[in-house]
Amino acid sequence: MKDVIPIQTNNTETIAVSKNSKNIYQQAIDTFSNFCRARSLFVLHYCTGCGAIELPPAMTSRFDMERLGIQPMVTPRQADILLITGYVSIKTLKRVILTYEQMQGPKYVIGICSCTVNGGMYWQSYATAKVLSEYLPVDMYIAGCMPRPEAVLTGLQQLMKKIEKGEANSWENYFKRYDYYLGNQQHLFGDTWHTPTDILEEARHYHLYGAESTGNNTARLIKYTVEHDLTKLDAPLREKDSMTKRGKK
Amino acid sequence: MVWDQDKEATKDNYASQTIVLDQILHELDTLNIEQKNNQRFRVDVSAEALPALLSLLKGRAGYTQLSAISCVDWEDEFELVYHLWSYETKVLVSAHIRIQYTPAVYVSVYDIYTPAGFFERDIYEMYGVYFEGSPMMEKFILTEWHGPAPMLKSFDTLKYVNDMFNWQEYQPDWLKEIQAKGGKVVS
Amino acid sequence: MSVLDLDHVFFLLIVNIGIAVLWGNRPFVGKILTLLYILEGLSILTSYHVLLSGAVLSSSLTFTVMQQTVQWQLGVSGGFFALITFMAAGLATWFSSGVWARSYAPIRLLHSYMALNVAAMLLLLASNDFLGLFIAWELVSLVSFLIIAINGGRSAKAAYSYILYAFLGAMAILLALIIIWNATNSFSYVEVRHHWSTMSVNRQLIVVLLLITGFGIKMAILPFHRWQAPAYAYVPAPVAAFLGAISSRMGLFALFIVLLQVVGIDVIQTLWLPFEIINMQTFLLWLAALTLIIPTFIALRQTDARLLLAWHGIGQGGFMLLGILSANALGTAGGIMHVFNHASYQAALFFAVFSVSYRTGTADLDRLGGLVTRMPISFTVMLVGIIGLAGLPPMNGFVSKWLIYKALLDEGMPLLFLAAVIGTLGTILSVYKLIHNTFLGQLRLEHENIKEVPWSMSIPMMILASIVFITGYFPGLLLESIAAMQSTLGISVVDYHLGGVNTGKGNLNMIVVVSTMLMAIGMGALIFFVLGNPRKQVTQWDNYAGGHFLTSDMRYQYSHNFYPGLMRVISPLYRNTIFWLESAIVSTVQFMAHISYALFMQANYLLYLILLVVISLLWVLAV
Amino acid sequence: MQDSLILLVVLPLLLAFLLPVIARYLGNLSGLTGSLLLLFNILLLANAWNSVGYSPKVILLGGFAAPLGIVFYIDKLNMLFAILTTIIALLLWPCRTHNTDVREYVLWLLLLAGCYGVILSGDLFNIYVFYELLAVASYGLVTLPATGASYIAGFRYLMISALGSAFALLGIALIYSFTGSVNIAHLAQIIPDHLHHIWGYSAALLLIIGFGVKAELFPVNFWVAEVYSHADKRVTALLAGVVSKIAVLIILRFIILLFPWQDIFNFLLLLGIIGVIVGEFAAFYAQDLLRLLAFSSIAQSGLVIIAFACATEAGIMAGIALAIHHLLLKPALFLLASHCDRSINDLAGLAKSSPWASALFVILALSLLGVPPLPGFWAKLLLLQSLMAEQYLLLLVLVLLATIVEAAYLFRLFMLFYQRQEMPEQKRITIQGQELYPVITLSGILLLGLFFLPLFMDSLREIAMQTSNIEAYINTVLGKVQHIGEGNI
Amino acid sequence: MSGQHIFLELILMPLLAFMIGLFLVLMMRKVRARIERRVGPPFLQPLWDIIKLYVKKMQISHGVIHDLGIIMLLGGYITAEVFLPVPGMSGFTSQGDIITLIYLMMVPSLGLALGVGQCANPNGSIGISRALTAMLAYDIPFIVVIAGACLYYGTTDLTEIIALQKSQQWGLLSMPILALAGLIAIHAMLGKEPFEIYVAPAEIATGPMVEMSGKYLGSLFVMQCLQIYTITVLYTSLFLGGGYTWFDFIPKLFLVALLPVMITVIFPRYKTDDVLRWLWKWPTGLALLGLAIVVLQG
Repeated sequence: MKDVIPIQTNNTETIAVSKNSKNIYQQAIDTFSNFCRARSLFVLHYCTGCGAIELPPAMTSRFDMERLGIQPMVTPRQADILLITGYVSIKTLKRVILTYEQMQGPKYVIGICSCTVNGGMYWQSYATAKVLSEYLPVDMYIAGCMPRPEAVLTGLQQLMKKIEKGEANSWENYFKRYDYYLGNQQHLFGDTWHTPTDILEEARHYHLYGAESTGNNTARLIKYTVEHDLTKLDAPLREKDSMTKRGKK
Repeated sequence: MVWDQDKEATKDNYASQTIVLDQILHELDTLNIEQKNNQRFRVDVSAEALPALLSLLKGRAGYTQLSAISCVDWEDEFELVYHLWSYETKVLVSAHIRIQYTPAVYVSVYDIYTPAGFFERDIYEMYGVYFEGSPMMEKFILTEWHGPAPMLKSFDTLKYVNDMFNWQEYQPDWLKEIQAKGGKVVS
Repeated sequence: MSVLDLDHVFFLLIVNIGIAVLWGNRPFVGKILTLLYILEGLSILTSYHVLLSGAVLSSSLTFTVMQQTVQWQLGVSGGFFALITFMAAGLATWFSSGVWARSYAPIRLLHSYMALNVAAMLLLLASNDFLGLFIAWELVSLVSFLIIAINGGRSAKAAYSYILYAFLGAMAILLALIIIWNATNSFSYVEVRHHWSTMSVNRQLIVVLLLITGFGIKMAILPFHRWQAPAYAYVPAPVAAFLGAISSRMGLFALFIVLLQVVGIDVIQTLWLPFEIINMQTFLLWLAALTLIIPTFIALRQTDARLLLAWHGIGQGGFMLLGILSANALGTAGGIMHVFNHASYQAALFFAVFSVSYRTGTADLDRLGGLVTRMPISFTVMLVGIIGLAGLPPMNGFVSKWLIYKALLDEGMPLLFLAAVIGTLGTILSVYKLIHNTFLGQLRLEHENIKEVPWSMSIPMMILASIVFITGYFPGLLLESIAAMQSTLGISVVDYHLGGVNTGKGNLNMIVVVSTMLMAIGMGALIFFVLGNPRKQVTQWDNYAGGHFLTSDMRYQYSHNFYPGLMRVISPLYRNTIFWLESAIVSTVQFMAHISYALFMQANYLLYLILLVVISLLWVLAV
Repeated sequence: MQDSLILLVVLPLLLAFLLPVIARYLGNLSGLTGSLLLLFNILLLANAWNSVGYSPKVILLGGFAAPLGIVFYIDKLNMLFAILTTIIALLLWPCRTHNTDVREYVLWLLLLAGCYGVILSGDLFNIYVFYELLAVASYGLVTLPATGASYIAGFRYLMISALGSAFALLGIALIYSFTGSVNIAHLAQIIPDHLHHIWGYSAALLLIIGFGVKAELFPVNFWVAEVYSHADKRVTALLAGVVSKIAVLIILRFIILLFPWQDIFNFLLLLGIIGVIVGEFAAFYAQDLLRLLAFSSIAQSGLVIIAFACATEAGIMAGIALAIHHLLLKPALFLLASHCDRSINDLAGLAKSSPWASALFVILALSLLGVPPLPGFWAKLLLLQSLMAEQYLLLLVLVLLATIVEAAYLFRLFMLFYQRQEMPEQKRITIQGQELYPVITLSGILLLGLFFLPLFMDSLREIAMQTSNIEAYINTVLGKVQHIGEGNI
Repeated sequence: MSGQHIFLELILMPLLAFMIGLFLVLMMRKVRARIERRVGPPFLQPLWDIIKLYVKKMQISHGVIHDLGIIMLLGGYITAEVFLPVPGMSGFTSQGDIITLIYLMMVPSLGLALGVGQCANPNGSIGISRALTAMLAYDIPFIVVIAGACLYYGTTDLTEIIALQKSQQWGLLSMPILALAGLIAIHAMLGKEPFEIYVAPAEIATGPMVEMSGKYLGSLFVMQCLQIYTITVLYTSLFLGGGYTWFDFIPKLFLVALLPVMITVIFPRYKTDDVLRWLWKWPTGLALLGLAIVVLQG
């Protein structure tokens, strides 16, 4: 078990929700739902890099994730955990962000392999994103240049403990501090970068609209959306080139 | 024994082929040939004569496959290496040419060898060498990259990475315990 | 209300025709005609209790020729069908009286032909002897030829092939009439039934076969079904709904009266086809079962919504015949009830399809999609319609299908039960393709600002949809008149109650079934909306596409060739043999015509004449 | 008073000869004299009708007794046909006001005289004489338009009917050589039992084929299509309507009175059904409207022949009904089609340019087809009933199939008439009002007949009964020898 | 049948169905795991999955018809539960017979089809077209089996069928071939492995469930439980003599559910046309043979 290096990311300090603000029934429901959330996790392993090969052995007879209540799922809609395994190139990061936004909260991101921690082996490559947590709120890092299945399972079990305690709500940060994330994304992909899911409107809908949700980055995006009238049905057609070739700084 | 007998067959037709190869190579005056071993030839040819050589090799000497085009950045000029392979003689001919650094432009051999289109595109993306006449001269891999050609020596990736990305502190709990006991990470 | 007899209805019909012909293209005339139709329907409804007790609405329209008194009077079965006709005609005219009329040039022709059609059909429903039946039958075929050919071009061709089939049928019926006349020298049903046994067995067989051919053509029974689909598909909306709902059921009414009342189902059971292969009833049942299956699976392949529905009309006609001929109280009740049910949801479906084509300009399933957000009313009507057509519980289609299935099982015909179920499954598959390709899936760019059809077109649709649901909820409303019909025809009567049917072996109470469904859906909604967290609606671009950014130039919709697996397995079965048969007959006729024309155009006719004379003289001398 | 009926034949002959003289004085109005004469004929027939009411009468020409003298036999059937002939002739009378040709009127009158003579005479040779008069008059009329086509048609008609007349004469000669008499009543006593051998058959065949030419019987009706499409439309109407029915009447007389043998009936049935089928199919293929109508009239007369061929009372009744229906209907159709002598496809959109004409055409064609409420249906119903009574199932089926083919080409016509697009300007056909009057009267008679249908049916049954009892015929002609002048009614 | 008694049964029957369904699904997953030499999910895993899905904070819907489809789905099966004969509770079994039940089981699939249609995802539409094709495939042998059974018992009312089986012998013993064909048809009806063409995760991203997230997916899991329960109860009441008491009823259900699972785990997935060809050849043949025997026995 030596090489299990679960690390605590720094920029995911959640704004601690004081426990006693809600009434007793609310608390009971929350604890029970966290209890269930911990026990049943659906994993979407987005095989971005080489770490994905560690997951099949985690699911089959030797390590058997199912006994922890974890099932592999095919589409982001049905998944709770997004496993980013291995280096994330800029092109793949766009798809990863789109997939992340298509997932339903409470959702968790686990960065397996050290490439997601600090760039790993490809640290000095111009094409890879070095720190995943700048673009997505990452719950758990499992370092190792391909951690063994035991490491993955331990990491998952630790995440389950966090969920049970109700602390694993870094997904809310994506809404609450959307400006920070958008800024980093625009830094990479250019100012007109956006995905079909309207994060701000969803933040308002789920009452996760914090102070930091909007800032100058989102302002630029909103101005762009209004200017190009993206609500119309044929917007994606007009945006066809801009989506893939975005990124002029 | 079958294997040897097969070897015998290739030996004598190898001989006849090399004769044809020699005749061709001697036809073009502005190139010098260097035989690496009995299956590798290195040919240095002038940039203008390359298409002629390629069509000759393809037409008469049975070099049906252009395996790859590689590019070397000598900072003052580019060197393009065309690796040609013949299935009969099993001999690899790599034709080396030198083209000027700026403007990094050369003629495409797409009409002789169609696979050249892919190799030329990669070189165009990675080194910025533009091949006229090739139908595939647009970004394919580095669609998100808008900076200079990344493989050039003039491009300093480390500097780009440092100012483009930032790093995160790597303070795992277990490392704290070891440091408490006096250990440290050997960098 | 005093008991209105048939003369009042005939008078109203004549007034109807008059108004339609004279002021057909005035804007308000559509509404007046609808009111008239509804008035006629009500007039029959008011005197309906008289009909239920077995009495008859008599009319003064009688004449005697060749010692035959031809008299027109409306029995309960005629009344039931008349109600359906007036419902279909009223709603069709209502549909065509509003904004739609301005978009359709020959509106005067449409109104007058519709009025003529209703009058002819009522004449047919009211006839109660063979001569009156035949006269009305010819009128109905002529008038429906007119209404089918209203759009010219494709529908004119379809109308021409229809009138040829209709004349084939008419001649078959006329031959049967003549044979009956020869045996019983009277045309009235009672006389014929009385003297029926005097005919020799194979003469009886010929008569029954001829009658089935004659009336079957109008009902599009299998060998004669090729004319109906294009005829009912390429006509304007109200005509398609009217024809689809009731026109081909006239053949069923005539067959129902002739086979069950005059010939009697027991006679049909005893009749054996030549060489004792199969008795007549089983032969007809299997013909009906094939008429159910083959058109339904042809409908499955159609890409034009109107053609799909028209082919389904043929299929469901087979289903009704299956019910009527099952010689079982439940079966006949199911068969007749299916006439009403099919009329209601077929008309609703045609209206829905045409309202889509009114707004988007096309009914081609490959060029539609995602209209549910823009045309919700048409969607709900089509949803109710397809549930009815597929025969699923809350709607009335299920009740009649249940009755027929139960009858087939009780009569011990499991293979027919299987054939019926295969037909229904085929229907479910093709109706889902219909609603999926038109309303569900990705909305097309050009349909972005499509609006719902105006009220004058959506109200009739909604009325029909509610009729489908209500008669599904309380089938007793229909079963009451069906039981009365069965008693007048002298066949075994179904014991019914408002909710459904109580047989000893497995009964159906639709009130319980549908209310449990509503309660269960309520519970489902409760679980779904209360327990789960509030939901958020997303646009059609926010969709899983394997990480690909959806752009609208590459259409992200699956609608063409909707059942590839099934089609690969069953496509060798589509050999359209009937099509080849039909074109073979046509070419023989043309060939013979050419020969006989050439015969007359002979140049040296005299030579042949003299030759003829010489030969005949030789023959005379030789003898 | 019935002796005055002889005037029916005499007056037209007299006027025919006087007409050239009258024409010099009256000029164009000479045509009117013809119509006046016809009016007088109608009056003559009208009062004769009720007098002959119950039992048939005989007129002895020149006072000679039956077997030798020439006899005119008057019964309901003959009177009916005579009246109808006069009515049709009156309606079709070519009363033009300008460029009249006196020869046309003369020929018309001769034709009429021939018709009356044939209908009324009870003597074999006498029938032949009037038949010849009829034939000659029709040759003249057919070739009147003086176009190349009408000459050819006329020539073909001449050749065939000449052949036919030769046959008829040979038949009469045969009979005369065997029986020594030409009076039908007298023959009716002798032939049925004595001549029931090969010679009798051949005589019968010869006579039927001979008189079949005008009756459009199958093998000898090759002239019909050409003549009807190229002759003047009024003449065609007369020929198709009246003359063919009179010829069929003669054949009816023969098979009832002279040759009541089953073989002859079968022969006639065969020819009739072939005529029907070939007529219908040819009409289906016909390219222009007039030929189409010609072939359909072949088919219709085939039907009449079939009806008469099953020589029961019901058969005769059906035959008469069909004959009357066709007699009234076909002239109307021919008049309507008088302007449409070009190919069918050019008629597309006729309804737009002449709506009334095409509407009338459709109604009359539907009645021809036998669509129920119209009179055609009742006639066909009678035919089918009579065929069924004789158990001729195959014939029944063939007749019905022929009707389907008939429906095919008629509805093809209707679709062409009511097509959406207008007829091109220069080929526009508009049928003016005044030509429509005869058509309107004819269709009026037909449609009014509907309302008196029961009455009409009963009177038809009486006529059929009267024609079918042979004894009445024989003893009226032979039994009470009664001279002209005594006039004991 | 007093009013409250009925109301109690209306609530109790679906609840019971759901619970038994949960354990049936658990049994399936446990057996699958054991055969794959894995530990298998904890005891109440299906329940946790459903609750987790229901309490997910973000619920994505594609429109009213998407929700209506899911509600119709739940409603359809809850109605079917009330008409199923269960020991001790009669519910409305007397008001509707086996044909009504077959059609009630089609309503949820239509509801699901509508919901998925509204999601506007071609993976879903392909899944639904395959599901309907599979329905056409397995319904033919199933209908022949039902026709044979009803013909043999002479009635289509389930309670009477159970009473008959109690007095005489089980359907399984009197019509073995029909029972076997029925079992294969049920296996296909459950949509498990060899016939799982419409939830083909590798090809069409779980077909109809591609856009189902949160409580929509939870409702689909609930439907799966109810579906397994309904089908197994239908089979037991037709061939295994229904339940005399709960103690012998539930083992029968588990036995009936167990056999298909055994086969499921071993088999890969058929292509769509192979499903059609196979189901129309072997189970239909068997069923027709059984039907012939029943008819000949008279």
